[in-house]
Parts: sequence; structure tokens; C-alpha cells
Amino acid sequence: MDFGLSEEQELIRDSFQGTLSRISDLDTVRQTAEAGASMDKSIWGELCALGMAGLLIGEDYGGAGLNLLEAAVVAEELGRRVTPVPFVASAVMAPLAIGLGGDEEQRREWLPGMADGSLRLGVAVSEAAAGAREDASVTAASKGNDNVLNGRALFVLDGAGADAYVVADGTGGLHLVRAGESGLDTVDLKTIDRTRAITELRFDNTPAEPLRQGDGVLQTIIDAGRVTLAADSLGAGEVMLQQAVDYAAERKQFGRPIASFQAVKHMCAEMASELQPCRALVWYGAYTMEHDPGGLSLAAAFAKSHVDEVGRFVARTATEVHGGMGFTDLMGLHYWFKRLGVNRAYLGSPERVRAEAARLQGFAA
Amino acid sequence: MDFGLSEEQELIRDSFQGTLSRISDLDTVRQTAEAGASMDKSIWGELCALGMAGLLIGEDYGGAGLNLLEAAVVAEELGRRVTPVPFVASAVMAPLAIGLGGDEEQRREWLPGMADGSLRLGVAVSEAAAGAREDASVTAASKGNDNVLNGRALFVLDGAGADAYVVADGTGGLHLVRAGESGLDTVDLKTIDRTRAITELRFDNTPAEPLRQGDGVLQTIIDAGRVTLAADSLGAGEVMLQQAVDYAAERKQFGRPIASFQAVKHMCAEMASELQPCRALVWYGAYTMEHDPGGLSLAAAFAKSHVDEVGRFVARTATEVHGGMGFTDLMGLHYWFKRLGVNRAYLGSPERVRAEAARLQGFAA
Amino acid sequence: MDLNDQTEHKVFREEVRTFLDGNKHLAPGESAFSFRMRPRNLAEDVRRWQGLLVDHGLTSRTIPKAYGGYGADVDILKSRIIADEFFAANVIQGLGNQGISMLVPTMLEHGTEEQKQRYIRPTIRSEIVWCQGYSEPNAGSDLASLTTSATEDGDDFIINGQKIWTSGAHIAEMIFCLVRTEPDAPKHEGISYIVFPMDTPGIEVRPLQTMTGSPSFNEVFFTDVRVPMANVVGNRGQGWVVANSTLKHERGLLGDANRSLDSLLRVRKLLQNESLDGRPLMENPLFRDRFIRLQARVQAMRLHEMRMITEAGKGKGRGLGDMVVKLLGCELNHQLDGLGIDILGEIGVLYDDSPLLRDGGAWQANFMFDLGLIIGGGTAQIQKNIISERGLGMPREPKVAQA
Amino acid sequence: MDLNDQTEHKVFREEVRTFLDGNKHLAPGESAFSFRMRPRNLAEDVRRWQGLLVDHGLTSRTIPKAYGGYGADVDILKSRIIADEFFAANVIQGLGNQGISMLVPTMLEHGTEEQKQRYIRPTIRSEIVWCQGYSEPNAGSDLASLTTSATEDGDDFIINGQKIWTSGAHIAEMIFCLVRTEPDAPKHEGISYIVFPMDTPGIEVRPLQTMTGSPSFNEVFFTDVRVPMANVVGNRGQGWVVANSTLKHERGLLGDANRSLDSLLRVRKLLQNESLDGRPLMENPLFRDRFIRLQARVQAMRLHEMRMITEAGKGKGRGLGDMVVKLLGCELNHQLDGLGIDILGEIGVLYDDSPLLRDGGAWQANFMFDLGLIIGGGTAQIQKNIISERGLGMPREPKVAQA
Repeated sequence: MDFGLSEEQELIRDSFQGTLSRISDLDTVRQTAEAGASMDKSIWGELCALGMAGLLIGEDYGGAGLNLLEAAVVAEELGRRVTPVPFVASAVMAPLAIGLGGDEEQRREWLPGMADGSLRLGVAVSEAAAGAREDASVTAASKGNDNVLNGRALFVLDGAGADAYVVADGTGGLHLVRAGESGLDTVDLKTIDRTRAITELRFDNTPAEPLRQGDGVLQTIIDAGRVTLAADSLGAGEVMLQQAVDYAAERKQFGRPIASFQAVKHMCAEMASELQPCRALVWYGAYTMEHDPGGLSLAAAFAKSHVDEVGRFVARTATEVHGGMGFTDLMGLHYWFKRLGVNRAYLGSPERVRAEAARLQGFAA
Repeated sequence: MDFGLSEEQELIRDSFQGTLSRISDLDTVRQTAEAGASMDKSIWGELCALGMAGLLIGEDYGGAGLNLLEAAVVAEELGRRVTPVPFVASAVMAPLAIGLGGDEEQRREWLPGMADGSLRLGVAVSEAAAGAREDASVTAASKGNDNVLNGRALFVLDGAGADAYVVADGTGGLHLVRAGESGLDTVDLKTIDRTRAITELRFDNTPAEPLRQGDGVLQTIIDAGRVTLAADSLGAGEVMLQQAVDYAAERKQFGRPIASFQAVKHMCAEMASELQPCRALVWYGAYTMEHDPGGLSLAAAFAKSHVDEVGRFVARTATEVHGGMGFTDLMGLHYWFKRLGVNRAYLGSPERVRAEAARLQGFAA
Repeated sequence: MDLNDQTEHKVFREEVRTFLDGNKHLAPGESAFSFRMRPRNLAEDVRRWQGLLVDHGLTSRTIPKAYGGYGADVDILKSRIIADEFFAANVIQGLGNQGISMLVPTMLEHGTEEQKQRYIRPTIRSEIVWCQGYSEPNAGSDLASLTTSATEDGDDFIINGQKIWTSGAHIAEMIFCLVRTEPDAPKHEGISYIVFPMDTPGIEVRPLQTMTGSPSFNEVFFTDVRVPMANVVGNRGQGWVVANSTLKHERGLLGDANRSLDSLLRVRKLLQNESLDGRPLMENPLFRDRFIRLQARVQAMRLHEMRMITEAGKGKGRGLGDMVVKLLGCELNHQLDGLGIDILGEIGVLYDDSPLLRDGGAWQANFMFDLGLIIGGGTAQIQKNIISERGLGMPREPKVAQA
Repeated sequence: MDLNDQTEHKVFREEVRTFLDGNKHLAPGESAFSFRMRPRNLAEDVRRWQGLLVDHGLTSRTIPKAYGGYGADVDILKSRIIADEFFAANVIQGLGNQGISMLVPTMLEHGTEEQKQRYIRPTIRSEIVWCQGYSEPNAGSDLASLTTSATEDGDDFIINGQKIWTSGAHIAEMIFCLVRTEPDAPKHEGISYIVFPMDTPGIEVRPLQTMTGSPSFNEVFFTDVRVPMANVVGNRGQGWVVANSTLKHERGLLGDANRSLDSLLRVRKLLQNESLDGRPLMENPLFRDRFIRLQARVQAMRLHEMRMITEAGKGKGRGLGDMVVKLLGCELNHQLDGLGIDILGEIGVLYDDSPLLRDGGAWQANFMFDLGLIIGGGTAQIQKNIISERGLGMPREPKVAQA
């Protein structure tokens, strides 16, 4: 048994860590966020050069042919740097959707462009993953020789500026919809997190191409997305803790660093304690996709729901340790706070994901 | 508006406080508990002389004719001293059951003896208040001229050594059953709390006398019981906090009293903060019985469920402040710990009581 | 215990209702709550409304007539009746800004007759808006280590230094401020409490960007700001004592049970109006249970406040019961915001002018702002120190040995 | 990451299964867990079973053959396989008492050759049972302030003083103990680690009544207890260092993920088997949600343990990841007990030999005992100090100025 990263995985982590520390510093994040861009193209370019977009795409299609564990390792680093690039949908869920759900023709058409980063895809599965809000629902129908979609999909991940969308219909089928297609409207949705973008899609007899081997793929990409979000949150949480520890060492009150006050020390100790076991939970969730696919949904549910709860605790506690400074924009701590906040809500709240975990184990109908 | 005790109520509190500090010290509690007696007869006698048993019984029947607020004031003092006497069932629920649900003849027959403490009654309403465990249920039927009960009632409060029982049947009707009646079996149930006793009743065509004006009385006595338990928990919690503060002032580690460590101070501050508003919640619950009966059930639900949660927190935290000493029998802290533990379970767990609060407000079916 | 109105109070309640019936059309529509979130220039209608309330004794009731108040005796129940009736009518109450809630009581207690004459009337009528200059970048929890200096120059002080967390500084006409006038005295004894106009030369106000995205706070820089020594309130060098009476007022202000009730009602509306997969979220037993838990807490805080008011009315000093209000109230509000966000799911992370946004984005804004309040006005950690030391009599942190 | 067995390990797993098939009828029926709760004299079958496991290398695997062990190389996976297979077969594993888990590693690291020869073999075979004499009434969290004295008398020490929290003292043959041998040295430097038989004259053991009602702990009094100086382990005066290596072992021991898993399975059984108003409690969404929450935590702890084992196997030192285990594990167990109690409602407060009692009253007993563990072995507060100081590099509590 070896419950750890391989040398290759550590190499991937180190290379992303190194590159991100150079290109995704807080100033860059802030500039992107304040410009309302929610993606930095030069960061995207550099990371694609490192293979980010093609991680999960087979080598035959120009990708690295790696697995979810490598994606989780990268996601953690992106979370650490609150990097403003699409990842969870564009580099994890969409490649898996097409890789697992597309036929050879579809894979040939889409994956190479996705692997090199020239094609970015949003993923519209919120209604299946988190439940339908408002009147959101998507139905697929045949119209002549065409397959068309009607309805409305909310909270489309990595949707802004995407070249195409992977869309789930109400029966679990997956479809590809190109940006600019007739009968397609997109509405940008702003969230507290300025580092990643979501949109709404409205379909009115919009031509769409079904993924032809889509059975069961929807749940798999949701599970993979959940693990990836958990990894992102883990990275963000680790950084918030480290920032709290660093700030406490510097900040003096009553003639001593606040790090020497037991209350502050214990807040940090509690954050560290909660965060430590999260890594194993995330890694294991990612590992199951390849090695125990039948256990993926449950492992992903544990990872997502637990890290969500830890994330809320850490976001709040680290901010408290920073005192007023945590509430200002000056140190940018809130970028991590907000990243954790949205990760919690995407692809199923902890409450909902736990309910799924109960059903998966036969504890509930 | 006057949200406080009247002078008379303060007098009652002070007189019970004074008497209890004299007769219900920890040694006495311990002796009673270790003897497995769950009631100290001389304490019972002294408290009845103070009017405890007749608090809620009309003056016409030899009682003091007071209200639930006075009972809550007394309950808090009993909780403070973990006094080993029956109160919630024997002095609150049963007198109300007969006072509100009995006809004049029944009141004449029972209340005077109850008021002077010569008659003690247990109350069997657990199935209605907390839900039925195992196969517990009681049905009433006519047999000839007699009303008889069949079935099984669990967790009968103040049941051990009682002279009679107030028993709820499955339809909400209330009955009086005399101890020693034919077809009645009692089974003593030991709990972690050695200061009060519960029993199980088994009925086999057991003659019982229905309370003739019982409509709606069952819910009222449950509500009153809940408020009383909350008051008892409040008193127990307040004492645990005070003991923690006192112990921390005395106990030295690392060359200083542990009370000077911020972690210990904050644990005490959190207990104090949680406990403080509980008093108003308890008083208000008690006040509504007389002044806003339509609001009693909801107010009682808030009081019971909230104080239950605070009680668990305080029981654990105060024990932690005591370190190993809290875990031993030496200081007897566990008597309060256990009293809080059983109060939480009796007459409806916090989860169940909150569900009732939701229904009362039309939030759930 | 008697929560019913006596005859006098029944009459008073009717009077308040009559006033509201006749005048509520004059009330500014904006709720006190959203006003607090984003300080801005007081609209003329707000000042007029405030003046009307003062004239009718519906706010600042107990301020002596000599200083522009209504001169009524303390009657807790009447204050409660006013609050309840305004709340029921959904009409903005008398303002509760820092001038009214903090400066006025302080000045009544410590000010000279001339200061009282000059400042109280326009303050309670909101003709003067104040801001508070306490915190400094290196004096937050440890407020007494502040370094803004005031050096003598004839009959004036020359003030230099910087304040931070100055809410409303960009709209305030006046500031009440702590400055160090005796640099050689022990740190708690060299501070004076001083008031001066914000348009005094040498004052620069810079908005402070916060996590909510809207600048609720400011930094204020003083460069050779000249202020007459006569503007000191209380004795020179005793500003710490003067300020502490004010801080107590702030701590009460921050944990207001009405605010929690307001949040609770909004959460209830979400549970009733929002749906998931076509079913109202009130049907979700987990959210419902969390709601009832918090409802019990709100109820406890409201009743506790009534108990504290009663005790104050009976002349009992402020004790443990008062000290816990800020800690609990701020936490409760933050929990209510968090529940709202969770109920909304992905809608709950929307912000700014996003389509689908609920309540103008108030849920996220409040979730962050209320976390800011947990931190501000004395962090939760400082509150716990105070509760344990002053409330429970536990020892202060021992002095640290010099290394 | 590779959680599958390689060929060698597959073979080993089969060997373990074969051993269990052939021998499990010899295993004592009592679960390790209930045994831990209530120390009592080891039944002969327990000692025999333990000896059998030692002989087959299924416990104390890596102890050198010279001292009675199996002399195997460290192979974390094989240890894991043993644990998993025993767990799956519901068979009691090798004992994990204080002699085996604490004394043996300490002695291997610090003992003389003679001490190792004499004590290790009978200890791992449970022919000698040990107890631990560390805590004193006035030295709990602040262990180094202990005052039990050992004064020289020829080649012996004469020991006087008192220990507390001595689990199993009433059944132990030997004690390992911290005593102050250098009264004038600084407090951490005057302590020695010494071992001696419990039947040495002058030792009195008094059971300590605890809240659970069963005496899991003792007080031990020493009056002129004569012990040869040769019984010191490690250097005289360096007992603090020796003991700290042992304490680390204890902290690992207390937060055992298998124990949490065991509790979790029991909670699941309650949810499935207990009913309220005739409906299984698994249908209650609140309890179900709490269960899944805790299940995720148990899973996190189990996987975290595997990660830590892997890191240890790669020779990485014990770091933050190890330090958090005790704090989290004890809290998790207490939470699991609390959920069990809540599921049971009024049944959950029954105790002793009450009718209707579930699982022999283990829910309440564990709820209290696990709270005791949160307190014991270094309170949660001390754990947090250690995590922040050693794990996160935060400063130690500053020295207090002498008043």
C-alpha cells in the first residue's frame, strides 16, 4: 500500500506550484478580478503549455492521459493561488464527458482543441448536481434531422467566453452546444468569486449534438467535478490558514505578537486539525475514479461535503484571526474566502450531497 | 412591562435557595444516589413544608395557587442542587393534569393529599411527548362499568414509589391509576441520573379512572413539563459554570491558576454567554401558561430545545475545564452532567421538539 | 413579571399609532438596516423625519429639554412600545448613528455645559452627523496603545496621526476622537477625548475597500490639525475612561435583537418562497431544523433584552447579562446570513447586479459585514476576555516577562 | 498512490486468513474495546492468544528476535493487512496496552541491554502487565512539575509521593514511573524514568471513582518504596526526554480510527434497528444527516491514517499530520457516542442493568469515557498548544512576569 503521490505526481505538483507562484500572484488575480474578466488569458496560456487543459485527455488526442488524482493535485494548487482560469468544467468535467461519453468521431473533433487550450467548454449540469432553481430545466427533442434543446440551464460552470457547452437534459443525456448557435442565449451571472465565471443558458430550439455514449457519464462528471472542487477548497483553506499564522506572527497587540495569545493559537490549531485529514479524503476520492469506479460517487460525496464544511469554518476563522485587516481588501484574503464560498454551493451543497451519500448506501429512498 | 420576578417570586426563590443550601448539599445527594434511593424523604418533607408539592394546586385544595413561573423558579433551584426529589411530574404535571382535567370530585379527592406531599404521582406521557419506543402504547377500554387500561407505558417520570399515576392513552385521554391496582406491573428503570427515578408501567386490564375534563390537557402538561425541565437544566448549567470558574481559580498548572489561561477563560465566557439568555426563554415559557396560553406550546418548545443544546455544551465544557478532576467522582460534578443529560431526553428530544415548533407555526405537515 | 401594558401605556401605544397613521407618509422608505450597511449622505427627508420624531418624543425621549430633547422620564416600556409599533408599521425609527448612540450619552455624562448646549440638540436632530476616531492601524483590540498625538500650541492642540475603521467619515460633519495628549504618562492615562469638525484643515479621508466591495469604512489622516483645547470632553488625560463609557454603548448597539428578528423573517421568507426541484425549501427538514434552532436563539435574545431593560429600569448595574449581548448577537446574525446563503444554494453566491439575485445581494453582503462586526467593535476574542474577567471575575492575562 | 496489494502482500493476506481460519476459535471472545474500557485481570486465554500471535508474527512483528519478537522488517502494509483481516473476522487483535505500546518502544530506545533482555519478551507476551505512573494531583497538563521524590540510599532510591490516573494499577505487575531525582535542577531536568514491581513494599493502590461509575483509574501512593538505581531507564535526570518519546506513542494510541469505525458501525445499527412511533430512525433526516457527516469524518480519519503510515514508511518525520490525530479522534468518538445517545432518546439515558438497556450501557459509558479521553493524555487544550507551537511554529506562551 502506498497512500501518497507518485514521483511523477509530485513533479506535476511542483511544476504547477512553481509556475503559479510566478504568474498567479495576488496582484494579477486582483487585476483580473477588478477588470471583471474572471479569466486571465496569459495565465491560461502558460498553464495550457504545462498541460493543464489536456490532463485528462488521452494521449491519442493530444492530452497527457492522466487521471483524476493528477487533476486534484493541480486543482489544489489553483485553489492555493485563487488562479483566475477555468478548470473544473473546462479541464475536468468536459474532457471526461467527451472522453467517456463521446464516440470516436466526437472525441477526434473536440478533444485535441480542448487539450491544447484552444477550445474551452462550459458545463451545464447544475440542475442534476444541485437541484433545479426557478423553472430551470432542459429538454431534448428531435426536429427534422436535428436534435434540439429547449429550456433553461442555470449556473453553467466556466460558461463565460466558452466555445461550446456540455449540457445535461432532464433525463440525464448529455449534449454539445456550440457558442453562437441559433436559439442560444447566454446571460452572465456575477458571483462573489471574481476568479471564475458562471452563466445561464437559454435554449429555444437550439441545435445540439448528443454525446452518443452518454449512459452514466453525467454522474461521473459530477463526481469528478465534486472531487476537483474539494481539492480547490483544500488548497484555498490551506493558504488561509498559512496567512493567518503568518499575520499573527507579525501583528502586535498588547506588546506581543497576537500569535502568542492562546485564543489565536487555538483558532489556528483548530483550522490545521480540520484541514489535515481533508487531503486524504480528496486524494482517495480522486483515486477511486480509476481504481474503484463503483465507489466514486460515495467517495466524492464525502470529499465534497466534508471539505465544504471545513472550508466554511476555515474561511471564517482565518478572517477572524486577521481582525479588521481580514475584512479589508488590502491583503486580498477575501479572494480565498469567496472561492471557498462558491465551491460550497457548486455541484451540490453539503446537505444535498450528504443526502445522496445516504441514498447510495441504501439508507434513504 | 416588567420582565422580571415579582418580590413574592424572589422571596420564593430565596427561601428555596436557603433551605436547599442547608438540606441538599452534595453529600446528601451522593448518599441518596449511592443508596439507589433516587429520593430523599427528609428533603421531600422539608420541601413540602415549604409548599413545593402544592405550588400549582389551588388554595381551595390546600395548595398555594401559584403559576408555572413560580414552579420554574423552584425547578431552577432544584437543578442547582441536583436535589433528589420528584418535582416535574409529581409537583407540576400531575397537579396540572388533575387541576385542569379532573372534575370537582376528582380534584377534591386527589389534590389536598398531593398538596401536602402525602400523595406522590408519576406521569406516563412519554409516548406522546417523545414518541413511542419498542411496542409501547396504552389503550383504554370499557369493561363492564369499569374503565381499564392495556398496554405498556415507558419512561414514567417520578414513577418509583408513586402512590398513583397519570397515564395518557393513545388518543390523548388521561387516566388515574392507583399503585397496587390489579393488572398493574411496574418495572424500575435505572438511568445515569441517580437523583430522580423513572419506571415502566404494564397494564393488563388495569382499572383506571379517566380524568373527566381531559381535552387538550395532555399537551398542556407536556408543555409545562418541558418548561420545568428547561428550568432545571438552567440551574444545573449555571452551577456547572460556577464550579468551573471556581475550580479554575484554585487549580494551578505551569505556575499559575488555570483561570488565567485564555483558553480556559474563553471556555467559561462561552458557557456564560450561552446560559445568560436561557433564563429569559425559560421565564417567558412559564409566563405564557397563564398569560398567553395559545403561545405556550411554542414557547415551551423553544425553551426546552434551546436549553437542551446549551446544557449539553455546558456539561461537556465545564467538565473539560475541570480536567481529570471533572471525570472523577471526587467533586461530584457528574451529578449535574447527568441531570442535564436526562433532562435533554425526557419529554421530547430537542430534534423532536423543534419539529413540533415547525408544525405549530405551519411550517411542516 | 408583567408583559401587558398598563392603562398609561395602552394610551401611549394608541398615541404612537395615531402619530404613525398621520405621519408615516413622511417617513423615508429606506429601512434603517440598509442605511446602516452603506453610510451615505443623509437625505433631507431623513433629517426632517428625525426632527419630527424628536419633537414628538419618539426618539431621544429622555434627553433634557434644555438640550433639545423631550425631557421625558426613563420609561423602558414606552421605548419598547415605540420600537414595536414602528417595527409593526414597517417605518424607519429614530436614527441610531454613532453621534446619537455614543457621543450624546458621553457628552451628557462628561461634557461641559457649553458643550452640551452646543452639540446635543443638532446631533439628536441629525443636523450634525458624527464619526468615531478610535481605532488605529496598530491599536485595534489593544486600543489604549494608540499613538495619534496632540501637542500643545497656545490654547490649541496640534493633532497628527491616523485613524482607521472610521465608519461614515466621508459624510460626517464632526468627529469624536481619542488622541494622546500626555505621551509620557502610562498608556491608559495619557489619552484625551476630543471633538472637532471634519472640515478642519489637515484632515484627509480615504475610503477603505472591504471584502463586501462597498466602502463602509475609512482611513482618516491628520496632518497638523489645529483644535482648541476647549474641545476636550471630560478631563484632559482621562479620555480612556470617557471612551470606555462610550464603547459600552457601542457594544450594546451592535447586538440588536430587532436586527436579528428582521433577518429571521427574511430567512423565513426564503424558506417559503424559494424552491428546489419545484418543492418549497421549507419542506427540507434540515433547513427547517436550522431555522427553528436560530428562531429559538432570536427569541432568547429578544426576551433577554427585555429582561436586561427591566433590570436597568430597576437600577441594577450592567453585568454579565449585558456583556454577552454583542458576542451572541453578532454571531447569531452571521449564522442567519449563512443559513440564508445555504438555502439559496447557487443563487446564494450571486452578487452585484447579477440576474436572479435575491434581496439585492444582501445575503452575501451581510454574511461578510456581520463577520466584520464579529471582528469590529472589539473582536469576539476581546469580548470573551471581558466576559471572563469583568463578568466572571477571572484573572486578567498575566503580565509578560521582558525577554 | 496504490492501495492494492502487491504479490508479496497478497500472499501475506492469505497467510493471515489461514491463521485466523485455523485459530480463531482460540481467540478470547471479548472485544478489545470493552476490554480497554474496564481493565481487569487478564484471563489465561488472553495471554495464550497473545503468545500465539507473537509466535506467528501477528503482533510485535518488528521487535528483534533476541527480545522475543518476530524480528520482521518494518512493513506498514503488512501491519495494515493484519489489522484489516482481524477486524473483518471480528477477532481480537494483539493487545495494545501501555506496556506494549509505551514501555517497549521506550525501552528499545533508551534501555540497557540487560533491561531489554529482562522485560521486553514477557511484556509483549502479556506475561507482565504494566501501568504508567506519570500524572500527579498537581501535575496534570503541567506534567513536568511532578513532585514524587526519589532520594538516594546506597545503590537504591527511596521513593515517596503520589500518582493519579494510573489506569490498570490494580492489576499491573510493574510500573514505569517518573520521579524527581534531582530536586535542585530546573524542573525539566531533575526527572528520572524508573521501573519497578507493583508488589514492592510501600505501594498502595486506591481505585479512583469516575463519572462512568466503574473505576478505570487509580491513585497510587508511594511510602518509602525502595528501588535499585539500576532500574532507571535512560540516563538519570533525563526522564523528561525519555517520557516524551513515550507520550508521543500514547497520543497516537488514543485517536485510533478503527475505534471510530467500530462506533460508526454501531451507530448505523442503531439507526437501522431502533424505531420511534414504529418507524426506523434511519428515516429521520436529521439523524441521517448527522450520521453521514460523522461517517465522512471517520472516513477522513481512516484515510489520513493510511497517509500518515505511508509517510512514516518513507521515513518522513512525525509532523502536523500526526499531531492532529488525538485531538480529532477523541472528539469524533465523543460525537459518535452523542449521536448514539440521541438516537436512543430516553433509552439512551438508561444505565447499569436497566431493562431496555442497549449494548450493555456502552453508549453512556463511552460518552463519558471519551470525554475523559479528550481530557486525558494531554487535554484538548494542551493538544492545541502543541499543534500550534510544534506544528505551526507559533510562539510559546510568553513567560509570566513575577508579581
